[in-house]
Amino acid sequence: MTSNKQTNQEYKQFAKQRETKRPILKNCIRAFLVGGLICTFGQLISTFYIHFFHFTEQNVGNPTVATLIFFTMLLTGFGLYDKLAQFAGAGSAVPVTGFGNAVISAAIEHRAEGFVLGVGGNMFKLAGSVILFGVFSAFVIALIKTLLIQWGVL
Amino acid sequence: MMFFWAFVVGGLICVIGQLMFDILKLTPGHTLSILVVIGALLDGFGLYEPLIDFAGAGATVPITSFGNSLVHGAMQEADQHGLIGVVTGMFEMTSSGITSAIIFGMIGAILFKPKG
Amino acid sequence: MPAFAFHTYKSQVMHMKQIRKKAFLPALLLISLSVTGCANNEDGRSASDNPDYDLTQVSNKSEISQEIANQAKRTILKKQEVIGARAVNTSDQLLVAIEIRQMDRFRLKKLEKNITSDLEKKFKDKKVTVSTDKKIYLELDELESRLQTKDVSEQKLDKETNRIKKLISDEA
Amino acid sequence: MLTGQQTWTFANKPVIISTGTVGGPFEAEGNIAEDFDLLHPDLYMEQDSFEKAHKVLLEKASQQAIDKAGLTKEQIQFFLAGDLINQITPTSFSAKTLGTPYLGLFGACSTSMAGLALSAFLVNASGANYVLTGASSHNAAVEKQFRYPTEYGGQKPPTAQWTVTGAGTALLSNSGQGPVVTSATIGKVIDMGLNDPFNMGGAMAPAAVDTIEAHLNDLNLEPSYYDLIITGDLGKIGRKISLDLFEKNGTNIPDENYVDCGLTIYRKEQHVNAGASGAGCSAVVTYGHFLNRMKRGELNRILVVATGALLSPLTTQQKESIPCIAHAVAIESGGETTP
Repeated sequence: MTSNKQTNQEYKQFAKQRETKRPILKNCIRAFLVGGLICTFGQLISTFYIHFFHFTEQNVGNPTVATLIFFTMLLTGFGLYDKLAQFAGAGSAVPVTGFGNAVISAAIEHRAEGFVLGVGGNMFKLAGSVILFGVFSAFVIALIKTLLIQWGVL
Repeated sequence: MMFFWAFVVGGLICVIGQLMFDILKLTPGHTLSILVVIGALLDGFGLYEPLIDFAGAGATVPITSFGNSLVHGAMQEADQHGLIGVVTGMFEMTSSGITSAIIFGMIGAILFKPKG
Repeated sequence: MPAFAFHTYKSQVMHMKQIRKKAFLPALLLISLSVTGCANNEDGRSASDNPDYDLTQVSNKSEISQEIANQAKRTILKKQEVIGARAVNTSDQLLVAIEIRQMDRFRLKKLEKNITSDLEKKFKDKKVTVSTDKKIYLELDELESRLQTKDVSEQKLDKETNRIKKLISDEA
Repeated sequence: MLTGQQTWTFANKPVIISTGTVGGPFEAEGNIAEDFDLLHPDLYMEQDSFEKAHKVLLEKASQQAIDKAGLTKEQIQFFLAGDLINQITPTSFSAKTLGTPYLGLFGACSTSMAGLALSAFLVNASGANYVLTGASSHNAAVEKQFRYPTEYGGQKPPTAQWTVTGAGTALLSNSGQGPVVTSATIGKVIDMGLNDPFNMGGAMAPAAVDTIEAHLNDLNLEPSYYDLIITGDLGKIGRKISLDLFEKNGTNIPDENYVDCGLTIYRKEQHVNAGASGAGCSAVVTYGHFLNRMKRGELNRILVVATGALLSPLTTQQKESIPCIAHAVAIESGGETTP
């Protein structure tokens, strides 16, 4: 077993040297540009809502996010978001549009298995972890902070 | 000016995500989950709100703001109702992202077929 | 339950307002491009010559003197972090919106607090409300403009002021 | 007849009397489009789900092979095929349509040669007169099962491979005209501990090397015996690694005689990262492109080594490494053979 593990390790090295490396710098520049543009577009939507509707900077986030996810639905539905993502990487995954794409793509994909078991059952198969870890970590952090405030530490 | 900083800050958060993809070889699921936790932590230390004031959508559009607003909602409710508010206030400020994803997910499933 | 019902009602009203506004959208979009971010003093409000900040003086055409508001704006703009100010006062209230220099926006909440307490000290007989929100800035700018050009009744001004104050407290 | 450790030689020379190859829209734009019998312009093949389209692919390919041989499906004794989808349902469902006695196979992307080896064995041992074998894959159905929803924006690294939409079938008989199957080597499962599902070529390379070397040893052949040694879907990275492994082991395989189906099927401008893969890949490229070249007399002896990565999303998520396998089948151009 030990010698087998050894050769496995050696092979891993051997294979790694021959792997096509990920173009990290290029990927980062693309992620920066596309991610930045999505956020700028979000800012544009926010500004629009502040000027023409009764939203303040405090609560304009809600309609902005909803609008962005609406556009995500169109891009995902017409099969463009995954192409954008191959180019942009994290640039299109990290903004809230990426969260929307995770939900919407799963919903569209599993339409073939029906609305209840397919769409309903699979909608959050990718985005669920984001909600789980968001909610649980927020719960722990808020709990600690509240206790510290109540005990007068903060 | 706000647009410029939204671009820069939003872009930089995405670069952090890209580095997690490429250097740490994490899946999108792992990367986004970690970013959400980071957002929640930053708000726990009171650091995320200033970033939003500075960069606007550059800080509210990336998924990190999801963690931030979860903590924010919980803390706001906790101020009024004590510990129980931590649970009841959690979704106070973030309902729109999840709600719209569900609604547009359903509409998308009705309107579109996967293109492959 | 009553709180919930109230909330639903409010959002319905908001919704109706949005629908009404939608008709004007194309036109408004064009105007917005020229308006966004600039101070429009076409209504005769005198502006300061200093290009570093944005200050307006509302002359006393209306029955309610805006001298307190003007004074407040001059005070605030002495702070180097502040690059713009709009203010309106009623007989018992002072409503101020400020624009903070981009690099100081990290300390936005703290500056807001400091300025509020400064103004509270200075204008003890008024109830002072300070906001750094862009929306409030726009609303106050519009209200100033109306005070400058038209005769706004005291009752109307109170109503408008309360409406804007409600916007500030509307968190989510 | 067993020769050496793991190789069968077929004295009665089973003949590949006809083949059927069907592809999708992406393959139609590819490098070897003219080698397909049928190309679908639509990924759905007029069905309402990708899995149903997957089934249609294999049905059509089977029908093509049977029609080209001038037979009816009742004359086929056995149908040996497989694919990548859970419980190989697309293959089983098309076996239902075909109505032929059926054995479902799973060897991931090595299924095509597993099927060909077994079919040749059956025919060689007079277990059947006509055996139909094949393998298929559908890009979107496989993506949906193994990776993310097709519309999900996940960036693929340059080591990833593109699953072929296609089905390839071969009809074997004890008599007739066509290339003959002379020997087959069944591979062992090799696991060198790689666990990146986006780098299958790297994981599969040692399995291909192991099977090719076993084949050459068992039959005591030099690599130059074959005009081409054709791997299934090692892709750019797997091909390079396997060549370097051969060199390290002292097996002399010339670069120009060592080709990969995954690097043959698409044009350079089609962005498929490291190359193509999928159960249908080695099937359509071998049964379409390479057998056509044999018929034109450009090739006389080929060794087809289909490689398979035996993973599932479940094993990957449970942090298991990727076990891999490769089966080699030697095909030689033959004249008329009579029983």
